[in-house]
Amino acid sequence: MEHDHVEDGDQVVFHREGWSRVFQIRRKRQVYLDKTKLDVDALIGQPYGSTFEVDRGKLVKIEGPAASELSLGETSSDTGTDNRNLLDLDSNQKMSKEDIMKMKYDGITGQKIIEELIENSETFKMKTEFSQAKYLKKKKKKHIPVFTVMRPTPRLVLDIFSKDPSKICYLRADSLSQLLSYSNVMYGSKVAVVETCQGLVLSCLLQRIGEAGKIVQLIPSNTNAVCRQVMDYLGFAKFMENVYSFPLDELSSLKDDRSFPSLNSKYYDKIETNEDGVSSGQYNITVSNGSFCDGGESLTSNENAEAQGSDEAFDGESVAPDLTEEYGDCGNAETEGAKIDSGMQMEVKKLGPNRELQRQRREKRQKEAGTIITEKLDSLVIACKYNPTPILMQMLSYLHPSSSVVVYCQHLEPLVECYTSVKDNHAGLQLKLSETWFREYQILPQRTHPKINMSGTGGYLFTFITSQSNSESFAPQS
Amino acid sequence: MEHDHVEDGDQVVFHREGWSRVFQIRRKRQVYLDKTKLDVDALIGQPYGSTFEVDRGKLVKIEGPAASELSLGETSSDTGTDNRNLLDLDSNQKMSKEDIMKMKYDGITGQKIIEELIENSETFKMKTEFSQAKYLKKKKKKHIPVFTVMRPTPRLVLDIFSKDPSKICYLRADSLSQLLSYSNVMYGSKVAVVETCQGLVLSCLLQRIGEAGKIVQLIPSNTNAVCRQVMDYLGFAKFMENVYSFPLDELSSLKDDRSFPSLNSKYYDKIETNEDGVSSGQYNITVSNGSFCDGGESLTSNENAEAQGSDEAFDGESVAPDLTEEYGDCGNAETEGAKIDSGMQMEVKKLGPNRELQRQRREKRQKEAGTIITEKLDSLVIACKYNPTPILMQMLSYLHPSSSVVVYCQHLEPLVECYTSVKDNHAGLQLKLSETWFREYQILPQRTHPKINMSGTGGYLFTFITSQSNSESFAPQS
Amino acid sequence: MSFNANKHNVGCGDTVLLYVGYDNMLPVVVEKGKTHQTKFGAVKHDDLIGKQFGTRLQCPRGWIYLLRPTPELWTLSLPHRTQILYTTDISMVIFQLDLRPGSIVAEAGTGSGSLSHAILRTIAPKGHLHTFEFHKERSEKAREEFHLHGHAQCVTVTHRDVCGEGFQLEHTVDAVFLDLPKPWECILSAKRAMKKQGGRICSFSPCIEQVQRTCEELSAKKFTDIVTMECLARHFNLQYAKLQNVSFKTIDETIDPQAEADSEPPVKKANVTPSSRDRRGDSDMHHFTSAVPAINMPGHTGFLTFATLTSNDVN
Amino acid sequence: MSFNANKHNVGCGDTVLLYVGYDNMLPVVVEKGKTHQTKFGAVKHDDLIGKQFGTRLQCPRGWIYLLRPTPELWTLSLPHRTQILYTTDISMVIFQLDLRPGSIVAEAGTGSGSLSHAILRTIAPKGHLHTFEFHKERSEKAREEFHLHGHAQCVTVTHRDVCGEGFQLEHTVDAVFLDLPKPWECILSAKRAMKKQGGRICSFSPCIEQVQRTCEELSAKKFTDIVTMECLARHFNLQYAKLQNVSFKTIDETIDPQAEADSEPPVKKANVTPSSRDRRGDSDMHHFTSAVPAINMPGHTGFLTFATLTSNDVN
Repeated sequence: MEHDHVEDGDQVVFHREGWSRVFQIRRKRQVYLDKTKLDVDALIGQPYGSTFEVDRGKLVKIEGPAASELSLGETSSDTGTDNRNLLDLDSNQKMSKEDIMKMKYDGITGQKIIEELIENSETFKMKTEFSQAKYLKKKKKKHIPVFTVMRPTPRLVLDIFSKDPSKICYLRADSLSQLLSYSNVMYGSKVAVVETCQGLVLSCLLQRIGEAGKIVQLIPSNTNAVCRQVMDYLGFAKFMENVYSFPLDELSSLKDDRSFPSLNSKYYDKIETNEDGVSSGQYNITVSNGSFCDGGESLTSNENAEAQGSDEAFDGESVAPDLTEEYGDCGNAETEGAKIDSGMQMEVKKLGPNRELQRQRREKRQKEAGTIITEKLDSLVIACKYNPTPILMQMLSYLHPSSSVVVYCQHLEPLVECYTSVKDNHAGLQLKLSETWFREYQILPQRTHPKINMSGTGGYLFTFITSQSNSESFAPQS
Repeated sequence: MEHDHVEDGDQVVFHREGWSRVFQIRRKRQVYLDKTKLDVDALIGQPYGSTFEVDRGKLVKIEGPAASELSLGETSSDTGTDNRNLLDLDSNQKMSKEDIMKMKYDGITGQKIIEELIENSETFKMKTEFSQAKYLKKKKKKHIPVFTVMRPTPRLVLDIFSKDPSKICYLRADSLSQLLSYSNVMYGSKVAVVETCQGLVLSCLLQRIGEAGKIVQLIPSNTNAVCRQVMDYLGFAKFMENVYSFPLDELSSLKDDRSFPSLNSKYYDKIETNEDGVSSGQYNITVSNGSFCDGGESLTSNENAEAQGSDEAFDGESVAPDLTEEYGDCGNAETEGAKIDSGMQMEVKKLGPNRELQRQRREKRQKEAGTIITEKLDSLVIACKYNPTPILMQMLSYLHPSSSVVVYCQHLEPLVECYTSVKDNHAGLQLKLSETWFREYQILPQRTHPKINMSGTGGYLFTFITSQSNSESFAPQS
Repeated sequence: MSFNANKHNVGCGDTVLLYVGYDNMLPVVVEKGKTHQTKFGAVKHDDLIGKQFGTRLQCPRGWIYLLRPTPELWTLSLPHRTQILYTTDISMVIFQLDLRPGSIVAEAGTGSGSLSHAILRTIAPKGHLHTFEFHKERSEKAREEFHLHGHAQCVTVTHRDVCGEGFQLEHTVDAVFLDLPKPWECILSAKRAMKKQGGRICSFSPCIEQVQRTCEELSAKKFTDIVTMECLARHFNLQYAKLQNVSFKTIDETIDPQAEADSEPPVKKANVTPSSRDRRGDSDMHHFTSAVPAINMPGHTGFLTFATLTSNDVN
Repeated sequence: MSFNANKHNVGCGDTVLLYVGYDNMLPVVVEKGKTHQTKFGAVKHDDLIGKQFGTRLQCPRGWIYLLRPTPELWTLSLPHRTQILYTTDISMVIFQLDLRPGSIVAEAGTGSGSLSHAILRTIAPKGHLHTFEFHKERSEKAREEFHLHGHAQCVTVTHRDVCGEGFQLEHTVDAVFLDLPKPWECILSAKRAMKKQGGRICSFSPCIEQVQRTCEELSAKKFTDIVTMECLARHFNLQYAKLQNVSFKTIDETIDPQAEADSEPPVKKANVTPSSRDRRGDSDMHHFTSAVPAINMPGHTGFLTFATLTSNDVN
């Protein structure tokens, strides 16, 4: 099923270390990459794993050593012993910004530009080897846009949000990966999820249940929309029949047998056609840039934050515009000149023709979701901008005993509340409240050290195992 | 003033890596070290920095390489390549515990015991070099009680509490050192301190103000006693004239000019004799093992904790007895057979003869303390088991503008309150709330890595600079 | 079979965890007629059969819970045959290796099978784990365990030293995991094991020198995106904490002329206060719920190095 | 002189910090007749003279505060001539080197003087700092600064490469601090500089390979108690955070027969709810004060290696 070469319509990751962008590849399509308009036609038919350099809006395949290994000739062998004679002056570099811009405009390659920069630096040769390497790395990153074309995976997609982690509630690889572990979600699991992470958590869980499991995404009724952007990135449209939506508001109705007779979910599976994944598309349309948590600002600028209404808070923050530009063809940030054709947008069109049919389908899907819930779930995962405690406590009765529950939150305080509620209600075992220290290292000869910048927080996790509250006593042994 | 050799009456640190004990050295004295009774006579006249091995209750000076470098002969050159053929069995060691005990009783040195252990291990030679080194290190620590005799410093004294950090509110070297920095306490500073860290914070501050500064220790009236044990460890009795006590309860009285006329402190300095450090000795007598913060237990055993009255909480926790044994001659944990002669106890005796005179001195000292406070302070340091916010807010009016304030707490939550109060009252600038990640490394050839065990928390610091709340406007420039 | 998602009741031959307390679980294989001793008294296996996972059992001297084993709980309760990987690292490995149902994975060494169980959960039922262990007894124990836990179809346990003899796999796996003293010695063999489309590799090493040599070798063998990281779990304990509130006199009390007239020293007066207040119990206490980091935490487990082999660089 | 404890009012020649905002301070040397431009408008030096430190000044476009320089504030505002040490590391260095009033210290290199100021605060007025810098211009700038800040008596600034030429101090110091690319090259010279009673040494290095060589050399030169550590400050921002409360129907609402009769799809009904609730503003919000760790933090400054030279091992 998985092809080794990029095909028309594929979602493709442009990747270099710690940086990723996703684009859907279509013939004649142009995308924006780091403010450069780019023709992606050339990718079709190329094997995944190929490396490309951007050269005047064209993609040029690099054979041989990968981008990160690009050598810089003899220049770096000429080194000073230390920096004692260096003064920090702007005049050290004889080339001006204008010179560089002109070179780029003239189509000089980044490699060549860097060589020129070195040639025109008064101090480069006097710098220590260490300083030279640092200089080169900085310049390479700036002037040589090189990337490798990869098939999207959750790992690569996570990189996309590194510039604006608030979009995914500040989930980091370590917290997301532990969320997945502690949820114990596996092939065939029945899972309930509440997430406002652009569908990232949903997608990861979906990948793990395979075609045999079921996921019900619980959606607050008093929210306008949920975003599942990441589902598109990962090309998960085909799995949509395993994903259901259910309004949190209706949970209590499940306890009333009259309105929700216990349906045989298998019956519904048969009627359901493959395309009906669309039925939950209702929640798929509006992209929410909002970040409720971030409505809270540092105390210094607090008046500002308090003044915002909740609607405004939903409409996103100042960083959003920058970001959407980078997203290229994703969601509401369609690139100019490119045809509107993302998976999401197509669904909108499909929804149009027969509203009544869609409504019926939606209703049927929701009933099925209700059945999945009432027949009890194996796992519950919460990673959202809603207050988690009421949701958690509401959901506990729909979990098998010995099920796995994970609540992720950017803040510690709400999880303290969750912990206390579960503890006080004797609703779980192995309660764990934790955060993770995540650190990356630079491993280089004679220059090994932890990276200079690190993330101060990847959020907090509260995990536990559900338990039966009333014990079954059995006869002590004689 | 500082002698290079141990003298009768000196407070001396017995130190090895990460482990320290303080003893006062007196002729004919015996102390308990790791459950072994020990004659310390031999130390008198020895230079500081000397290393000793304990040999059947006697101290034997080691000349040449220091304890940590003790070589273990040829044994370690015989190594296996990996552990593939090792089974974890008790029978690998042919020597029994009884054999080892007998050797010790017979006065065999630790060095010899380890050699025997290696000889009798079936698996030692098959172990990798790495595993061998690990094994040796473990055995050395257990069987060779070697330590170096050092002059006490705050750094070494801190080690003493590593077994029971609750006694010093979980202060770690990193948090204590930052507390000292951010307090900006220096030669000649006037400082107010509230601490329940056995006098550790007080002592460190006292060391930094030299003979020119003044420290007022603020003492809650509804506490029975404060402990200044560490003052003795560091031999600070001679600096006592710079340390004042003042009851927090009386702070508000300072605002009433009638009861506290603004006295000229210099006048009082003249009358004050050198011995009058004793006047604050009242607070020096009772040693409090209590740890209020630890009255709070984990939720699991919470009923227990809640049941304790506050008096009980003050009387300390289960770990205290173990610890006091280690303290040797300090405070209430006097070793058996040793004469009761610590500095502290002597003060008690001096207090006896003329109670009225003492009372008068105390009153005078307290008046002076009041004057120091009303003439305004340069720094305020809080590191205690009391709720810090009310104390902090009460003290703000006694600080110069542009003074340094540090509040340390084992818990984050009380400092959030402090932060909010200071912010809301516009009482400070550069508000910083922080914790520190502190990590130690094993640096060994081919075996370099962060240490396997680390401290999860060293408490939290809130620091700021006081500011004038009403601005002086001045004419804008024309 | 009890690791399976669709299993909700205990059957004969199932591995169950008898939960005695936090982080304290006994793994038990249910067999007819057997009895197990716990600190709360004896548990008859016959009484467990047919019970729902999660059931609370009243034992003579306390409650225990019958838990379904998950790889995370298994990691906490498995018999240690070696140092093991814990869930924080395990999670990162699974995620960074891009594992999912259907993935083919090579692992060396098997050790106590802590990571293996998490890999198997993720790749089952159509994926496969080739796991290698140079210690014979350990490899046999692991094979037994995997069979008992219903993983027989998804795993091949091989007793072999991959450093000397290699994986002996030709372009069959999506990912390789190495937990070896000298991982650099089998990078080449790992590369050969990778599918033609390329894949991901991870090496776990406690010492930085091992990481340095491994990174050099990975780079020499054309692996890219070489990243080294460390992750440490920091657990919070919830405490009902209390701090003593100090007493401050109000101004009214302070200028009480009576006290002044008596020329009673302020200290004395202050000393009277505490006892009377203390008797009121906790009224002088500031109570709050505090999330306190555990005082002792693992400071280091190992460095995780990840790298990519792209289809370009497979040969 | 303004670093001094007993100085409370601004005088001519004093260095003051104009505090513009959090972590944003301008160091200014007060001179008669001069004017300084800030983002809130011009500040006349003449207006500063005689003012108390901590004074809030009303400028044309905002407030600024006149702060007394402390080594910590100086570290945040000093002119960078090199990478500098920050307060978390500095504090540890001072503490672990056992510094106190009267200590004699050797430091190489001086750099931007960030650590030097903290050392000088601690050892003044009777202690002494011998500080060495191989970069000529930097050593001159540092000397000027120390003089301006009233430290002239306590510090000797020498322009010299101690790696090549050594400290040239004979048994005079209590402690040595090294921040050099190749610290191992001057361990021997550092040892010679130590007092006969022995003392403490610290080396700060960013890379682990430097630490390894330094530790080896320290051990070879009979230093003991060699400990390597790292400390990182983690700052919390206080946020008035809010999380949306989701609505749950009460049972009464749910079984409302009217809604059932209409066979209105539940989804539709649900969609009506949010807008009406949103209009109520924050009533659906769960508010709390949250201490949130800064998203970006320094992940590494350097490794601090400390060791002891005992009197035994001086020669």
